This record gives sequence, C-alpha cells and structure tokens, in this order.
Amino acid sequence: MISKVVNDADEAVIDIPNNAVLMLGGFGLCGIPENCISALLKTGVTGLTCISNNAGVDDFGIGLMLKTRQVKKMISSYVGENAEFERQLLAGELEVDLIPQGTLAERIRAGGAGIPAFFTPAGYGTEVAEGKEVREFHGKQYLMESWLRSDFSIVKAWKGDTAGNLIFKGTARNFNPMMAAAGKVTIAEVEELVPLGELDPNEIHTPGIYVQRIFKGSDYEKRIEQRTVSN
Amino acid sequence: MISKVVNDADEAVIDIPNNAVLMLGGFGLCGIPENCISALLKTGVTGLTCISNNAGVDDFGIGLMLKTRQVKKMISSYVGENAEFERQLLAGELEVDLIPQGTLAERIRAGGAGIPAFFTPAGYGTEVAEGKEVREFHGKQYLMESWLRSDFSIVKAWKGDTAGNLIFKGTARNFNPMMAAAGKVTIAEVEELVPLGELDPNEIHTPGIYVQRIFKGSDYEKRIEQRTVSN
Amino acid sequence: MLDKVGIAKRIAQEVRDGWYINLGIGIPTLVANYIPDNINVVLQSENGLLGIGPFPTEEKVDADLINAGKQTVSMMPGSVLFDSSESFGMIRGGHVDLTILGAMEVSENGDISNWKIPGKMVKGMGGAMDLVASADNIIVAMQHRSRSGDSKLLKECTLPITGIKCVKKIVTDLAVLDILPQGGFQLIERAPGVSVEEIENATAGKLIVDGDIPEMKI
Amino acid sequence: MLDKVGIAKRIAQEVRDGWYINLGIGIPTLVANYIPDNINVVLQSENGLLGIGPFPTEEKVDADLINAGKQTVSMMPGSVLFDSSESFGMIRGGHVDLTILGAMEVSENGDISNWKIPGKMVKGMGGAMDLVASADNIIVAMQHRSRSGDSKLLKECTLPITGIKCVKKIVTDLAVLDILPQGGFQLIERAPGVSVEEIENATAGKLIVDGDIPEMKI
Repeated sequence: MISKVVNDADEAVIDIPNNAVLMLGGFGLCGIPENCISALLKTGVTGLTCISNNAGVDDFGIGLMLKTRQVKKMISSYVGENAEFERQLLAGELEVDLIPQGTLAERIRAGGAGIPAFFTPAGYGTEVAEGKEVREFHGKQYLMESWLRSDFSIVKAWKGDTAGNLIFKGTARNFNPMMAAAGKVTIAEVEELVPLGELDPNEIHTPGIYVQRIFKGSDYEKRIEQRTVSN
Repeated sequence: MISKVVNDADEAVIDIPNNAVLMLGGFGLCGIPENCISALLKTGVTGLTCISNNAGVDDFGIGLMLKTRQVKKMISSYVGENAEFERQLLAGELEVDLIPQGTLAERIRAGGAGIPAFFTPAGYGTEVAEGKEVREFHGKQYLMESWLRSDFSIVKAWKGDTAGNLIFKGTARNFNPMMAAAGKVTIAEVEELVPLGELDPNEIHTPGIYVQRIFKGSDYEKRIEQRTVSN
Repeated sequence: MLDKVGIAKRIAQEVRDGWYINLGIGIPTLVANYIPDNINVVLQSENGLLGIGPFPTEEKVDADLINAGKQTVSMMPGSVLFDSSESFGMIRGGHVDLTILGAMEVSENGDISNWKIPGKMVKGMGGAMDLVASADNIIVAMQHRSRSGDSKLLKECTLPITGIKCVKKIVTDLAVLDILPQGGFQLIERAPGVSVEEIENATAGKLIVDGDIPEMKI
Repeated sequence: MLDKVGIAKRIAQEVRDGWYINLGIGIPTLVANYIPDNINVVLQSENGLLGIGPFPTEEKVDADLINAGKQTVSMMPGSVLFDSSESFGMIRGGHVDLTILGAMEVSENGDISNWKIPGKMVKGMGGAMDLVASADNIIVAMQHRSRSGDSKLLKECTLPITGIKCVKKIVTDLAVLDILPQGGFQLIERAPGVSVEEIENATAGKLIVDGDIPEMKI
C-alpha cells in the first residue's frame, strides 16, 4: 500500500481553499482535530462552511476559527457554550443550520456510503420538517433527508497506520468515522502513527480507503468541558 | 447488566414458530450459525422465510433446511451451489426473492437503524427496478428500497459476553452485525463465551443491546467451499 | 410536593430489570442514583457509549471518555463504545427501552417542547428530536409549573415543538400522569401532601381524574 | 489473439499506484498476478476485506477468511476487516477506484449483462449490480465473441441488464475498446496479430476506428 503520511498539520491543510465545505470530527471538545484547527488559523482561509456537531468554546476548538472570522456557516446539532458564536449569529455575520444530532450523523454516513437520501422520523411535526418531503411508512410519519458530503473532512484518531487505517479511543470516536468516509479529501491526525501491519485488521474502526492524508499530531491539550469526579 | 445466556441452540430456537421471518448470518458457508441451523432441523418448524445472503450447499448450512422442506421463501443475493434448491425452485415449491448484495446489506442495516426507506443506484435500469420508485439526485438515477426486519435474527460470532456483546473474526463478520440489529429477537451463537468485562469496549463489533439470547456453540465444522492454497 | 431528587426517585420506580435507558441532562441524570440494586439497567449516552459508569476518580479522569452532557464518566464491565451513527441507529431503531428527558411544555396529546424559546439564543436540539421521535417509552421529568407559575401541562404547546404525540408519562413535583392515546393527562398519583385540587389548578390541559388518586410512595 | 492470461496482463497495465480495486470472479481475479511490483494497489473483497493477500499456505488456511469467490485467502500488512454494509458503502460511495468484471454482453452505450440467462437457473446478481451502478471506472474483461461465434459487443444487450451506461473500457481477446460518452466502441488497440477487419467482423455494435490502431504491448 502507498503511504499517505504528510509531515504535519500545516502540510495537511495547505490546499484547503476559501469557501470550502469542511467536516470536523468531535463531540463537544472530545475527539476534535486540534492540530488541524491550529493550522487553519495560520493559513487564514475564510468563508468556510463547517459541518461539526458542535462549535467549540470561545477559546478552543472551532471557537478559535469563529474568532478569526474564518467561518461563514456552521452546520451543527448544538452550538451552546460559545459567546462569540452568539454575538456573530445575532449580528447576522454567521449562518447556522441546526440539524437533529441523529439526522446529522446519518446524513454524513449516507454521504460516505453513496445514499443520496433516506427517511427518518426525527423532526416530523416540528419546524425541522419545513420544506421537506413527508411520507408515511408502516403507519408512522417520516421526513426525507439528503446526504452530506465535504470537500475536506478533518478527523482525529487515537492510532493510525501509514495506509490511513484508524482506531479511535473512548467516546472520541463520535462523528469521526462517518466524516472520514464523507470527505472528497480526508485528513486524519493521530496520536500514534504506526507502521503497516501493526494494527489488528479486526480492530480498525475506519478503513484507510477513506483517508487521503495522515500525520502524527502533537501537543494535544484535550480540554475537558465538565470535569466531574467522584471519590 | 442482566445475563442473556441460554444453555444451547435447542433452548435458543425453541419458540421460533412456523412461518417466522428469520435472518441468518453468513457469506457462503463462512460465519453461519451452524448450531442453530441444526437445532431448527430438530424443531421441525416450517414455512420459514429465510433472509440470508446465500442458501448454503446441498448438505450444509441453509441447504439442510431446504432438504427438510422447512423453508417457504429465500431472500438472498446469490443462491448457486445447491441442486436441491434448484429442484424446488423449478418445481414451484420454493419462493425466491433475489436482491443485489449491497442493497440487501443496506436494507437490513436500515431495519436495525429505524430507517424505513433509502435510495440506492443498484439495479436502476434493470428488472430489479420493476415496481420501484425511481428518483434523480444530483443527475443520477436511484431506486427507493425499504428496510428489512426479522422476527428472529440468528448470528454467529467468534467471542461474546453474557450481555450479548459480540466480536467477529475475519470475513465471518459479513452480514452478522446488521442482522443482529434488525431482529425483534436476536440469537447469537459464539465460539467463546466470556464473562462481563473481558471484551475490550473499543473492539466490540455488535453492542449487546441488539442481542436477546447468547450461547456457546459446539462442534463447529466451518466447512470451506473453495480451499485454495499456495506454496 | 417533590424536589428534584424526589422526582428522580419516583421515576426510578418505573425502571425494569434489563432495560437500556437514555437519560437526558438535568433531573433525568439523577434517576441513575435511585435505581434499586436488584435492578440492572444499562445507560446509553448518545455520543457513543452503552454502560455509563459513575464519575471517575480524579486519577482516572479521561478527556476521551465523556457523556452526552460533556461530563467525564467511567465505564462498567460490559460497556461498549461506538460512533454517532450507530448510536442513533440504536435510538431510531427502537432498541432503547426507556427515554427520560426534561421539558418546557407538554401537551395533552403528548407533544413536547424542550429545545427553543423564541427571542432567546437558539442553541440547537442536539439529540432530543431523534430521541422523542424514535422512543416507544418516553417519560418526562419536569416541574408542573414554570417559575412564573404557569402550567407546563397544556392543551397545546406554545413553544416550538421538539416532537409530537410521543410523551407517555410525566412525573412532576406534584403528580404522576399518563398521557392517554386519545389525549388527556390521566392523574395516576399525587405527590406527598398534594391534593387533587392543587393538581387541577396547576394543569391547563385536560386532566382526567378517575376515582381515588393514591399518594406516591417514595 | 489473447488468451485469458493475456487479457489479464493487458488490464494490469491500466492499474495505477495507490488504487483500491475490486476484482470480479474469473479473468479479473487473474489481473492481480500481473500488476507490476512498483505499483501498490489494495484489493477489495465485497464480503468484508480490504487488502486481499495470496492464497494461504496449507497450514494457514482459515475457514473464517475467504474472498467473494468463497476461496480461502490471506491478508496483507495494512488489511482491514469490516461488515457487508460498510463494504457496499465503500463501493456505493465511490471509494473504490477501479472495478474489473466479466460480462456476457456489453452494449455500445455501456450497458452490461452478466447475471442471468433466460431459461437457465437464476443464481442471483450477488454484488454485481451494486458494483456496476456505483463505480466510476469499470473495465470489462471478456471474450469478444460467444462460444457460438456471436459478437458480445452489441448495439443493445439482449440478455437481462445488470446495469446501464456504466462500462468505460473493454479488454477482449481481440482488442481494447473505450466506450464513448455519446455511445460507440472506440477501438484503442489490437491484440497481437489481429487486424482491424477481424475486430470489425467480431463487433456487432457501432465500432469507431480513428486512424492507425496500434498493436497491444503485453
């Protein structure tokens, strides 16, 4: 297999153009591609549409790209915990498309799997249904939803090999696998980059066929939003 | 977690009634639930609809249930390698619904995931499209396909724990995970049944939430259809 | 009248052995603390975990292991990890036996509003719309009245809807109520020291009171 | 005129470094043997394996590791295992760079028939319909004529269709032909010792011959 390894985040994101549609993995701040976000701040690319379950916090994650006004539109299921986001939204500087979380996950999965549309009950009877086709199956009402695909998907994994095979850790998996499959170009940053053959083929979560670029990230902060402990 | 363990295949399949819709995992003879098939031969249940990618061979797998005339209908993608099957089909004793393999896999996945219908390009312009809704997305034609669900799904895994969590081996995974999720009642037979906590949560292929009964199978023959070797 | 813990304790009585349960943020999360020891349930976190354990000790805190409320958690023996698509497949496919969540309003036909208040910043519905549209068994945990004293059990919801005809049972600080298939809040139990009249006064939607209404046993 | 190995060798020249490839049963499977050493490709087996290795040694035969032809195989360093839904997601989603398969007939607009012969026992389409409907790059490997001498390159397919307007290139015992977007078999190369006239005689559909047609280099 050919190697998909690039040197670092800067090299991985260098050709992401203005107005690109990106997917960024993560749930809250868990499993987000920290290195690539930092690199995007440096390239200064603007007009981005970011598909990501959340929008980070004011000073971490996608929140950093909001501060620098690089994001034109967010497609997310929940965008709390971010004052700058709220300010830009209320000022009309930012577009937001809110999507039920399961529908978001399935639309991305459909994008990667070549399914242009599917039916889900989520949002029937709500404002989410506006303008959408409604159809009854087996006595229940469903909405038709379409696939989501990206120009670049940026994911964060625990371990990866040079062919782009990925293993995630804990709940940091979340949206990352579906996004990896839904990108025209998929960039994976990993904590451990291992040689071919070191990952057990039976334990790989994301097959390398979906990944075009991979690099070993550094200096992961892995910020915790709600540190809850027991004794 | 409560234990889902039953003693053996006989106990696992005892309440499967005549005319039930079954899903049986496996691709060819790889990853098929050998023990449950044997047990079904003993209960003598008839009129079964069997959803399975293939129909076994004359003297193994689902072929055994065809011989005993327990199967009313097969829903499969490929049913070669079985003379008794051919005889019954030509004699009008057996119904067959042939479905493109990817469509079969996705219909089963949709059943488990609560998606009543989706669009796929497979079969457009062919006799598979007859009677189906055709729709264009992004300049390409697609067929609408509906979910498949079963009364009982019968799967075979490598390792399982008492909560029904499953790990498959090699290409014996195939249709088993989707079928596990698409069954009203799912029965898993495993080569190794381990206590709770022994499987790594990050390596489980099928979460136990989909599995209602599990047992340790015995005397696996694992017949090989095409033994191809090199030196 | 029940406090939050009381509501959680009463809901815990609805839980059955072997169930898979999704708990929303707030009072629903508290329910986990009051499930009897002889009842074994598995808690689902929609960000990708079956088998949520207690909060970790300080040494075991792992940024890569959180629940849907973004709190650090631990795992139980038998836990499983998966991605968001599989997680909502479980939810949408009806594999979760019970969903407990909070609400701002519930209507007498089971509609629920809990995601958006006009004029306030919209944060998004997260997984709530998927949960309410998919689950067969939904219990709402909430105060019977808003802070300004208005009933939250209405003929029709006034706030934007999260899902329609989905709530089956409500446990409030005042009462346990079932929502009937044909519509209406059937009063099942009174909170300790609360009269039927008080519940009638606090319920704007159609309240059905059949015979003697027992007091809850917490 | 090429034998089966010759067809496989010629198709191997179409393969590019880094590609993911699905090989059908028969001649397509042979292609793997003739890919140059400096070209690294990954072979997909639709039953759930990326990175098909050679047939195993007798000691390493594993009933749980087969390819889509149900033959025992081995894995390569970097191989991945997955389920059938993921496998066809890869195929349908356009992630496989090249699909090589056999055919009974191909029409001049790229329709393919390869799954069913009226009057014969129908065995099923397996994964063929998914593959041809999904792949951007499909090469057909087949004999130019049937055993009875009839052309298999037709104006329209006479057998039941597997997929429409999908074949991009055909390699036969006589020639390499591209199917043009507007329809027609464009002759690209002749097999060693085969004349344009022979190819014309063996092709029932519209054959386009522009200028000198070079002989294949195998």
